[in-house]
Amino acid sequence: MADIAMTGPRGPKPKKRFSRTNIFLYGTLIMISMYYLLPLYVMIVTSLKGMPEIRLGNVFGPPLEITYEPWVKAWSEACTGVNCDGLSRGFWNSVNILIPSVVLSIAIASVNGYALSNWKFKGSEVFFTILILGAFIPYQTMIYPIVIMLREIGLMGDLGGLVLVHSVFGMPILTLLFRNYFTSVPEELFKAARVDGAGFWRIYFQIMLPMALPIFVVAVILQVTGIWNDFLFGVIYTKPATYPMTVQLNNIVNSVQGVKEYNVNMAATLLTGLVPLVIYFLSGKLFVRGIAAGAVKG
Amino acid sequence: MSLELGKSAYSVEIKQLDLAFGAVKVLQGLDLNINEGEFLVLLGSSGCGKSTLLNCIAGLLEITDGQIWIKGQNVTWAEPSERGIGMVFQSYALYPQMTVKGNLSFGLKNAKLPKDEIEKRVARAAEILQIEPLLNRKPGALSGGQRQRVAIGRALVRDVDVFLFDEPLSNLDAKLRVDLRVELKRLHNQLQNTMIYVTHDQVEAMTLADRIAVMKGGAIMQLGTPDEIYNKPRNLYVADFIGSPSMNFLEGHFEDGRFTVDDMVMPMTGYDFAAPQTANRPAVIGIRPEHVVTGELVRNTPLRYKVDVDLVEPMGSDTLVYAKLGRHIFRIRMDGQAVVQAGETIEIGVDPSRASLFDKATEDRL
Amino acid sequence: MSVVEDRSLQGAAGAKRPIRLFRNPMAKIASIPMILTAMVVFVGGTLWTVVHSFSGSKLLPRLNWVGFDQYERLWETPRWLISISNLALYGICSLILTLTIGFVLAALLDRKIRGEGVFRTIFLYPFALSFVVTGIAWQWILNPDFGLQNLVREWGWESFVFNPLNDPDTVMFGLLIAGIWQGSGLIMCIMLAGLRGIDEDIWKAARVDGIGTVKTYIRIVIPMMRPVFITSLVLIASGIIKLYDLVVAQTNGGPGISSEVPAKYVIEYMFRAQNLGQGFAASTMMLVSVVIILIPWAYLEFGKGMRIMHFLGMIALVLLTLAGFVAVVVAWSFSLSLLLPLVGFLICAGALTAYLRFVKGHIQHG
Amino acid sequence: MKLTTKLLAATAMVSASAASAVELEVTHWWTSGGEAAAVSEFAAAWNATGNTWVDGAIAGSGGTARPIIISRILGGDPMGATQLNHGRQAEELIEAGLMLDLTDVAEAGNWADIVNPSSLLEGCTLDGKIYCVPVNIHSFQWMWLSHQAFADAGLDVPTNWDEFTASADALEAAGKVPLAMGQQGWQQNGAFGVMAVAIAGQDAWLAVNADKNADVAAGPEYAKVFEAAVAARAMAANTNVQDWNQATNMVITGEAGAQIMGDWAQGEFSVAGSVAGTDYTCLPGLGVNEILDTGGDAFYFPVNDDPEITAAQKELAALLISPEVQVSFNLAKGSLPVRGDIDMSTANDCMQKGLEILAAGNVLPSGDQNLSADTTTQIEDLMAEFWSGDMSAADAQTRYAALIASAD
Repeated sequence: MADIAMTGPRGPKPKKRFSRTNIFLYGTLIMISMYYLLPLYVMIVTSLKGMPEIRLGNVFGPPLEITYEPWVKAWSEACTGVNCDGLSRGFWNSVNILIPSVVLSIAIASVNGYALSNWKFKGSEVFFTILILGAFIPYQTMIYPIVIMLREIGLMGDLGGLVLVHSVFGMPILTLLFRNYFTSVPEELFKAARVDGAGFWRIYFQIMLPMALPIFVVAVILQVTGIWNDFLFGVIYTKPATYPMTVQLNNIVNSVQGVKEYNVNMAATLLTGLVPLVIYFLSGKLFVRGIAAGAVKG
Repeated sequence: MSLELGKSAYSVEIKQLDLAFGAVKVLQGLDLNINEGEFLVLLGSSGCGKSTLLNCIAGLLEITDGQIWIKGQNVTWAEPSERGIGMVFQSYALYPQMTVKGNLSFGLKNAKLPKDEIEKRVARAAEILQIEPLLNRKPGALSGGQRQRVAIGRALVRDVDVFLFDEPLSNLDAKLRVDLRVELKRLHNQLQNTMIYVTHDQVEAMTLADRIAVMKGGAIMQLGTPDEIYNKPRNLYVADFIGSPSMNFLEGHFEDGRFTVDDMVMPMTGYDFAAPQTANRPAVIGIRPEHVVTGELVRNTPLRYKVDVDLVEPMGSDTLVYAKLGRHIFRIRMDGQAVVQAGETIEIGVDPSRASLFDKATEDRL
Repeated sequence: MSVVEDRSLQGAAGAKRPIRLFRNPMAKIASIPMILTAMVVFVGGTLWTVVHSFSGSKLLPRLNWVGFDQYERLWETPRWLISISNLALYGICSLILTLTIGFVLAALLDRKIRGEGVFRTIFLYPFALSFVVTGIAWQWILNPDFGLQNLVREWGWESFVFNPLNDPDTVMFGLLIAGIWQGSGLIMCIMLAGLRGIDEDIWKAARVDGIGTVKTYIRIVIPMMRPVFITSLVLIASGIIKLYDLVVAQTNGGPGISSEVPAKYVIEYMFRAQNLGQGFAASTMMLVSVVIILIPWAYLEFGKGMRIMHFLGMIALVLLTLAGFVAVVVAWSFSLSLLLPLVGFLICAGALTAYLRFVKGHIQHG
Repeated sequence: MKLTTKLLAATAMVSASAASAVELEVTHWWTSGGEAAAVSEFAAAWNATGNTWVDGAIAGSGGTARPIIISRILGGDPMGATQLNHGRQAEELIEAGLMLDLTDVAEAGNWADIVNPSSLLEGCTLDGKIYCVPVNIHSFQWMWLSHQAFADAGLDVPTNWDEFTASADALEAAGKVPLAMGQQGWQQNGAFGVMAVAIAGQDAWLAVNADKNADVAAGPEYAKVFEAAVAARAMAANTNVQDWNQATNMVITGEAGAQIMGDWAQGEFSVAGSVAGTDYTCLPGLGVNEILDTGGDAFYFPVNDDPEITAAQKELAALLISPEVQVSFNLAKGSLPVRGDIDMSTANDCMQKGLEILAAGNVLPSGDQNLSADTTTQIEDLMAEFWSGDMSAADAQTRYAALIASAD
């Protein structure tokens, strides 16, 4: 799985442009595409309709009268309790959680991966194996001990605590990612640097880091989407004032005041999904590499 | 000062070196002394421990037991950069993100040398290796030969006494390899540094080395000049390993100064025995294909045989003939002009003084 | 005199064997976060939870031992059994459907079609979205008064019923639609990479041999992609066990408790019901099931030739088989219709057979 | 001794008010329209003292919010004050010394005399010390009936449960959902409790909930309750909503005939502008048995190291139970005040009914005070399963009795 780079299709080539196989092929693909695109379409059109129009009926119909009101409301007016500042608060919370978490987790994991591939020491492989197996342990078995640990170091409910939790749980996959990358770097390069008198950090910063930029981009994509989309840790290790956007979204959608405002809900949902979607559409193949990194084997 | 340090006659000394990865012993009780200014080649097939030994000398592998001395200093546990060595790798190992100049000066910067000193040394190395026009390029923009020159330059700027080469020419194509080999030899003549050179290519070994250490299974099989290695291999392994096409071996018996194989008897007149031989024993005789005489010259050889030509491989400069000698196939190197055809019977001559005789049981040279 | 030499002259540091623990201290210091995470959080935290699952902890963790009481109660609690059977149903369907859809999509995209990039982008974008977003979006589409059901009714089919989120019998399929929508793109990408990794000559050979496209896929390509399938399998399986966000956002376990899942049971008993011991026991059971799935995989990945792993792998397989059947039986006794568990039973049996063959094949190959 | 404490408390309060403004974060799960309006009354009153109310609303029901609140208190990141149902939920937190002792404030404010019914204060008391401020009385014992729904079906608005069940078919024929029931365990369990009080009677209910008598739970009185619940389940079958306020909304819009829900539903009616008596009718005790259970909300104050915050916490505790705040808050919330000595004449029909029952002393302790969260959760799970499936009355009763038998 090392490289998911698309080297060109391999299957047999269909013969004619309008052959029966071709029509079947594209027909199937288009049908399936509709299943994948449907929710996005429905969310967008719903978020642009007014409530009366929604009540009239068809979720799939395009809006007769486009209104941006739901978006405004979702962003800055929707209420949870007496706080009626919409998702904007959650957005900024997410940003505040995201940036340090991404930086910290990648910093730790890249050094780990570098140490594991070039500076093996007795037991390092054991720790690494435990770390990787840890990625498969259900979070539920660790949630409560972490509450206690965070309490002991005084970070419970604090943004710092959540940053730490994200760094801890991001470590297995990221370490694996970086270890595999650094292992693929010719060992002789590392040896040459040692002969040149460079130590642990100098080799890391001057030799390895500049070479690993693509993998850093992959790691950033992986972490940004992962942390942005997190719900479980956000709901357990933060307080309402610092809720990330996903948790706030769930709150807004599930704290109904009178009538469910589906258009506002959909606008809020889209707003929450916007950041990872934008990253997805901008990063293209790197995103694929990023998520496939989770599947990368040793 | 040098007296205090107990200056040794050797540039590099390896004493009772042991290296094991877990239960696997890679090097065992290895001793090797390398003279000042010597070009020593570690030769062997892959997995024989030659690169491992080089990495131990460089300090890139932690040894299990023993000592390594460089320039009269015990450096067994010193950092690679503190050993006074420079190293050149097979894959060049140039830092891809730095320019040639950056590559050359990286080690000097780490050693915190003054800037003008760095400039001076880089300029000198670039001049010696004729890479001045490349200084501001990145390795990606260089050809293989240029890259290896830069890699050598990186060792050169360090101004060290011992150069370590780990198969530096293996990644180059055949023609470049020859060119660079010549240059390396010239460089050694010019600098007169100690050089330890790892290769699996016997031509490189023969052409470059002052002495060659042939290695097998983590031990040195023979340490000697190229001439010794070639003409007087100390055991069957070395005899077989060195030379292409390889030596012809005939298994037989050694009795009263004569070697008998089947119904042929070869008196070993003129053979330079390693020790006076009295005991009779099973033995193996080795004759290099190029030492088999054909044509007119056969008359001058003490031993002559008639053989049937089985197969002929013309190679341009010379011709390799496979001939049947009794029940053995014998390889004979003939002149490129020689006209031989399969099915012919030809006469060959052998000079026992140029052959090698081995004890069959111990495989050591007699 | 070179600087490097200067340094080596300064002291005989290289002569002294350093204490192993302090060699390369920076590498060890830099690894402290990893070691702490692995040992304190992963191992320590997990052990802590397992230990406390044998306590009668209520709101606060205490060590008042109650033996296996929590587990006894757990396996007598209908909600837990429903959670387990829901997860088994969701898991098996999700595994099979995701693998099938992922592979079929990859195979379709691999047939030199135009606009491959566009299709790939479409199939994968849901993976960028969180489960919360996914759940809410599908909640809306599946809303009986406004969504799909309403649409079909407006088309004139007045009696059409498609209301999974409010029907206890089919609610898991409502979750499944959303889950597959979100996750199948990733598997498609992995499969596509796997297909691209297959030598094109295979296709030529199949064509020369006159093997049809579908047959080539089934007989040749899929067996060649065994590692890719195993990776996907582990990826999907580990995701399934963590299933939580989607349920919370889409159904919150409803209607009633008909879409509850184990992860939610744990969280709710730990926090809402203030019965930590019960929550810990449930999370320990989740851990056990992961270990059962993980051991054969770990054996395949890392432990080839390790006898103990082989042994553990076999035990795990037996347990897995038992667990699968128990889950189906439980589903049978709790589900309201008979058809569903019956289908599940067949799927489960088929999946297990396939899994066994997979593993067996690997052991033989290994 | 008593005097000294009073003085101390008074001093503490004075110094607190004199001190600079303190920010107190208050967590609660009041997020529906009426609830949010009510909590604003608290916030306004607190802000008026010069301090700052930092609102920590946690959406979802108490089930979602409680874990967050508890894990924060345990996690060493206590909020200034938090809503929790009084009763057994906070016991362990108090035992662990995590809750502020409010006895001095209570004595200074003479809570023992003014809180009515006194069971509310008992719920806040552990080992003779008071740890929480009851702020309102909530009772689940109400049924809300939509005038419009019955008018559409051509029926009179029923006056008790039997009349209501009799009208179910006609409502259904008119395209209405007879009984709106949000599909969440706590709502279903609450409705079941109301039916139990009305059908099995007060004594049987107390025997089961207070004495955990499994025999009664398995007995004939409760069998009738489960039969009624099966009927109710059929009436609620077409409710496609999860949240209680969505179900209430069905009653408000006339989509549904009725809903069994606590008095907090009243807040939804008033937000929607519906008027008691003309748009909707409320029946306490299903019109069978006019009695109220006296659950309610209370505020706890987690222990804090900062003396300034501790002082502010006590100040807020006193404020929450003060007459003016009680009136404004409870009017907005639709709940009954915890003190009998205030003027609630502006309250509407339904509240007046409640006040009368309260004054007459027809009260029951709430389930929260009797059963542990663990047991409650298990019963709620059972109810969720029962209401959304087709479990028979007998099966449900057997399992219910088993849970009561093992209740702690």
